[in-house]
Amino acid sequence: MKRLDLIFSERELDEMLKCLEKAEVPGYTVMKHVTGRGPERVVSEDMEFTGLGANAHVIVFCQEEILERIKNSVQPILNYYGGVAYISEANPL
Amino acid sequence: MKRLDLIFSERELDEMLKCLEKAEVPGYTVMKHVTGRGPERVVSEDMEFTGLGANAHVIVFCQEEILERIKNSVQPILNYYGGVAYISEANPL
Amino acid sequence: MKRLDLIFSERELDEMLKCLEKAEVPGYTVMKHVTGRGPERVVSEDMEFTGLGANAHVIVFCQEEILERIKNSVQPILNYYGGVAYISEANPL
Amino acid sequence: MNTSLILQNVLTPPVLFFFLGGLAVFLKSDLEIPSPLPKLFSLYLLLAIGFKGGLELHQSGFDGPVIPTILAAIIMSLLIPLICFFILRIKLNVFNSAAIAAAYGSISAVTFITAESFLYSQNIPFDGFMVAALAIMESPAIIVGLLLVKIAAPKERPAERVMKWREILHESMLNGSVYLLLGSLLIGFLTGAFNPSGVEKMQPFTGNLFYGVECFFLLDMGIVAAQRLPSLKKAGSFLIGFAVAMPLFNALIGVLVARALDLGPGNALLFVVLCASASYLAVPTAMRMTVPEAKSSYYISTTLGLTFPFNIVIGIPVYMGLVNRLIPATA
Amino acid sequence: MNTSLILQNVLTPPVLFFFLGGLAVFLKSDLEIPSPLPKLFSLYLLLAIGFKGGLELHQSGFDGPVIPTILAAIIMSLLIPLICFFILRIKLNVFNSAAIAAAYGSISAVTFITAESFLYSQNIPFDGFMVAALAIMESPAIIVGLLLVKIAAPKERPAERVMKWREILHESMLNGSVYLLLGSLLIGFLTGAFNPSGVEKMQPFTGNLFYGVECFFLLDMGIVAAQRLPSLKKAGSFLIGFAVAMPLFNALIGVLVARALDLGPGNALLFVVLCASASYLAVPTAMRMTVPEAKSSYYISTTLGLTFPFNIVIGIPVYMGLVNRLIPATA
Amino acid sequence: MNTSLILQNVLTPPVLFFFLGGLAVFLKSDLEIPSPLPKLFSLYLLLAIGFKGGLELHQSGFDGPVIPTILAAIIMSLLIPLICFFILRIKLNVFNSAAIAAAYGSISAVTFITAESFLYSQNIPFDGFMVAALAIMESPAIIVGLLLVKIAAPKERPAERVMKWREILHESMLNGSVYLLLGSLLIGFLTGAFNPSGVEKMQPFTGNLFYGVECFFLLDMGIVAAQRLPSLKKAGSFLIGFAVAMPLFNALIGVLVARALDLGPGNALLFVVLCASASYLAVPTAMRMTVPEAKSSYYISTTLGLTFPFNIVIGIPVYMGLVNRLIPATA
Ligand SMILES: Nc1ncnc2c1ncn2[C@@H]1O[C@H](COP(=O)(O)O)[C@@H](O)[C@H]1O
Ligand SMILES: Nc1ncnc2c1ncn2[C@@H]1O[C@H](COP(=O)(O)O)[C@@H](O)[C@H]1O
Ligand SMILES: Nc1ncnc2c1ncn2[C@@H]1O[C@H](COP(=O)(O)O)[C@@H](O)[C@H]1O
Ligand code: NA
Ligand code: NA
Ligand code: NA
Repeated sequence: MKRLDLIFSERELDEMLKCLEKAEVPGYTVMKHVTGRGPERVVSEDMEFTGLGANAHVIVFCQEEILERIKNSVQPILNYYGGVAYISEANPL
Repeated sequence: MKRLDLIFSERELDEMLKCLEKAEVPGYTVMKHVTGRGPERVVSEDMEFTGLGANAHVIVFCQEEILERIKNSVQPILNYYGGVAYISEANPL
Repeated sequence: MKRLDLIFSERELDEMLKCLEKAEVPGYTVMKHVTGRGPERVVSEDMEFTGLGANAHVIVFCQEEILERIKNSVQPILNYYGGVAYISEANPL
Repeated sequence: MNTSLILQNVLTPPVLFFFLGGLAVFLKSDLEIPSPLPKLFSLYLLLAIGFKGGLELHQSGFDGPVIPTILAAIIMSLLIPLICFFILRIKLNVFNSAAIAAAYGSISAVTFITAESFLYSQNIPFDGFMVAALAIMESPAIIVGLLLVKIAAPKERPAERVMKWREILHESMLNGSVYLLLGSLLIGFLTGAFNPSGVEKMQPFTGNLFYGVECFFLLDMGIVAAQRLPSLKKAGSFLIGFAVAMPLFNALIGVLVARALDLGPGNALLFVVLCASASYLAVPTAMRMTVPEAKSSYYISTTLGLTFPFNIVIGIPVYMGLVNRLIPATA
Repeated sequence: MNTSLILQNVLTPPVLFFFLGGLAVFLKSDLEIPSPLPKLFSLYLLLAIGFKGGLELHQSGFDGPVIPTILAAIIMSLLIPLICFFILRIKLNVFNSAAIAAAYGSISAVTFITAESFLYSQNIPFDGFMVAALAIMESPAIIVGLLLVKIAAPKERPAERVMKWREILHESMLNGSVYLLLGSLLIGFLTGAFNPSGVEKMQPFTGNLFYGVECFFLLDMGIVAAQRLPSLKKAGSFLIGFAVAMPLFNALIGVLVARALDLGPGNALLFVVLCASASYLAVPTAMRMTVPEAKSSYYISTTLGLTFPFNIVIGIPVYMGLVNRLIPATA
Repeated sequence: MNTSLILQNVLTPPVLFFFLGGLAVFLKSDLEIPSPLPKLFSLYLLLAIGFKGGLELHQSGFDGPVIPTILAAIIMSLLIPLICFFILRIKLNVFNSAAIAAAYGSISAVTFITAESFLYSQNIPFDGFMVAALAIMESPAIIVGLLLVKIAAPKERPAERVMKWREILHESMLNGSVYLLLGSLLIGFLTGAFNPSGVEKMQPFTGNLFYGVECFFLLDMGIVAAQRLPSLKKAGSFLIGFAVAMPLFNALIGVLVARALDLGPGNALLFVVLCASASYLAVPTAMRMTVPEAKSSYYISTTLGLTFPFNIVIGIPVYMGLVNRLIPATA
């Protein structure tokens, strides 16, 4: 099985989760209030109160074939708003 | 070495950590206030105040042989209360 | 590509990020308010208010060659203050 | 008459802020009160209700209607879950039925507070000892719920999950919100008895601030309740009907008991609200731990998504109408 | 005379706490107000400003200068972004220009509050209805900003990103902070009209506590503003100049409009502050969602890193001096 | 007599809430005050103590006992760590000894507040300038602790870790809680001097609310302290003994100095409490950064797990008894 790590701005979280649901992932895990730096932006904790929010880190454990579907819908969001997506191997305990 | 990711309800955290300690893990890392969706439940941030809590995400880096011990004690908890556990490869920097 | 997971006390976060920047990582993600147990210390949430803080979990996705540079600067900090660093495989979605 | 009472209730700040929160969800505003701020308000409200209740319990003493009312409250919180359980069993399994039954036998502190605010705005007096009834109704309902599971579903559970008395008592008495409420009640009582200067110094915090924090919390509760509605729809029409009809039925029993107890209209309304309200703090937490077989979305979406808003907005003035009709105002 | 006003402004608790926060960053103290505590203060301040404003709007009614002032405020929040846009286009692309322009057309509630505190300490009266102007100036500027993007940059955007009216209105009216402010204003108004006892019971929370929370929040704002300074330096001297000169220019237009409206010195100062201040809550959030092409560090570091401190510390007393000179005190 | 004082102290809301928190841990209740809410209370208390202290310092001026008391406080916070260090070296290494010594030389603001509340409830007057002593005792103890490491352990540290004066001063003066306390003290002083209307408007926040927030925070401190007890057991009987005997010893020195300073009983108690209490905010943070070789569980479990509860519950009334015996009430 695969593990997908998505990191992007919290403000796109709802849209992103809809993509995941459409791709019929078996489940997902969300960590909010995440900060970081990417090629374009620095996201820092002290700005959260403005509503700009922080990043979200979403983890999905799923079969490889689902990844294809996710890729098609998630990639445009990441390209437009920024954020990263990485895949690694993972197996159930 | 191996990396184990456990995701389950915060309310089982103490029980889970006891299992890990019994299996003599060298250490663990806990992220609370995690939300998500599994096959059965949606866990959302706005319900945290009720005391139902959110999920916890626990990471353990350990030798493969420890995983066997963890499996035996952790699996029943996950089966009964829900939650997921995945293993991947990881090596010290 | 590689994924690096760094876990250490929040109080060393600035120093650590400076090391990463020096090593010219393409980006990083920070999760604060993380707790855990290592060989030496238990870090628990209820002590955060004292200013001792919790742990930080930093994730870096980068090319292997950058890891070498990170290692040299990060290792001494981890040795002195505690904390762990693990590498695994990861590929862009 | 009732519609005028409903309007008077709706036009108070707490209910208006509740609407503002709910509306935010329907309009898809990104208004959000991030965790753990709602917990702060919730802890504050429990601490303040308990403390004030303890003070007033000290002032009123245990004479007159105090002991009978509290006893009646305990009986109601044992009885209501049983009734609910048998109704729910028509459609649901033992686990779900027991969990929801326990929630409806227990109480909602915020509904209680809102009823108090309503009485204030109507200039109807009531007694502080009613908070003792509030504090004491949480645990028995949990115990009944867990006993129902223990008795009715022993074979459906794996051996290691057989419920122990110790666990039942622990979950029912030491649940965070029950514990804080009871503890603050006791501290209020002791402070009233031994440290009058402390009473005065607590007043700006537990007294003056209360109404505003209540409004703020109800803003959040509006958001939370509205977000539960979709899963309520999934739960089906049986549970939707239950979540409205049951409070009304419980209120009716409540008002008859209040009449038998000879309570004044203010205390009677509070008693009725205790019967009619359902718990979304102590009971769900306890059930999640001890009856994980029950679907949490069932007991959360009914209590929080429908019964709570119903009571806050329509229930309280309707129950007041009921009290006015059935209880002579001279009591 | 202005230096004495500046000194009097600087020696009030809100401004002193703002300095304390900024200094903490420069001295590298580890003082920190962790998230989501600043959000708590920010939500509280919006709720309380709105509620108080609604109350006072109910008291004052819609006679006299109320409607003209609000209309003038709307016009200013449509006009200022246009002026800003054309100035910014000298150096910046459409997206960045539109986003920054929208921020300067909109308002900063905390700057407004600080101006109110300043008026209090100077014993200069002002009217509650100015809060309505505050609440109403947020949305138009956002709409203008988004329209500018829609008109000026249609070809630079991928097809699926063409902006729809629905989206523009949603972002401008239902943004969390705009929504809470407007909603609380309405609730304050309704409470004033229908529930006088509720007014009194809200006072300790929305009234008495206000000044202290303002100070606490400004402590955090000092930290946040100082942390934005490095990225302001990166943004270059054009934006640095803009962040100081634009508020002064907008204040000048504002004072002339206030004079035309025949506002008293208190209301005039508040009107000027609305024109001169720039938004760092509603607008950046809306822009982040709808114009992700704009660099957020640009509109954040200018509004929060420079214009906000400038207004809080020097702007308010300078504008007061301007008002005193241009508006006869008998108005 | 002392037992009656202890009882009177125990039956005040702050101490009762502290017990409630501790008991929650022993009974395994799931009551929890999630992070960062305790930080909110802690920041609030520091800000409010500082502000009020600054105000009263402005009123009292620097005449009479003010300067001598502050000087004596500084001397105590230099002396006590030295005594502690030599006692601790019997069993512990240089790093642990220095870190614990610094903690006991420094102060606990919440213990100080609880002592003030105790004096209030006993109707014993005291002066606001004691807060200045409180604020000023944090840094010297940290400096002594770091100097002890610098002097006593230069060879045990890697070359790049040799401590620099700059670092020592930074950690001792710019630590978040020290900085906020000193800063608020200064702001209080300036506000008292230049902005009397600001004083009045801060009062509901920094004054009236204080006692309630103190109680809420002590509820959390009860939980935190009780959770430290297991690691205290691991730390061994030497440290357990130290955590009770040292405060008593320091109190004894303190009362003699207070007598020499001719302080009244109220001020004397506060002075003694400053000597007897140990820091769990500023010092642990500073030590974690600069002396990571010291085991944090040692300095945390002693100060927070034992010395703090001991002082809050038993210490304060015992010290009061001591003061009453050794200092003539006419002072
Ligand atoms: N190489 C990376 N490793 C880890 N996290 C990253 C990396 N690049 C970007 N991120 C995360 O993705 C977020 C969005 O990046 P951006 O593409 O700059 O909008 C950043 O704030 C980081 O949290
Ligand atoms: N496939 C998955 N990928 C990532 N997280 C998951 C997945 N399935 C479940 N989870 C997490 O595990 C939690 C508990 O799942 P459940 O088994 O539904 O109780 C969920 O709330 C998610 O956070
Ligand atoms: N084997 C491990 N697996 C996961 N996390 C660990 C492990 N060892 C240490 N940690 C994390 O690293 C932090 C610092 O460890 P320490 O080396 O004890 O200072 C701990 O608090 C844990 O969060
Ligand atoms: Na009930
Ligand atoms: Na403006
Ligand atoms: Na001391």
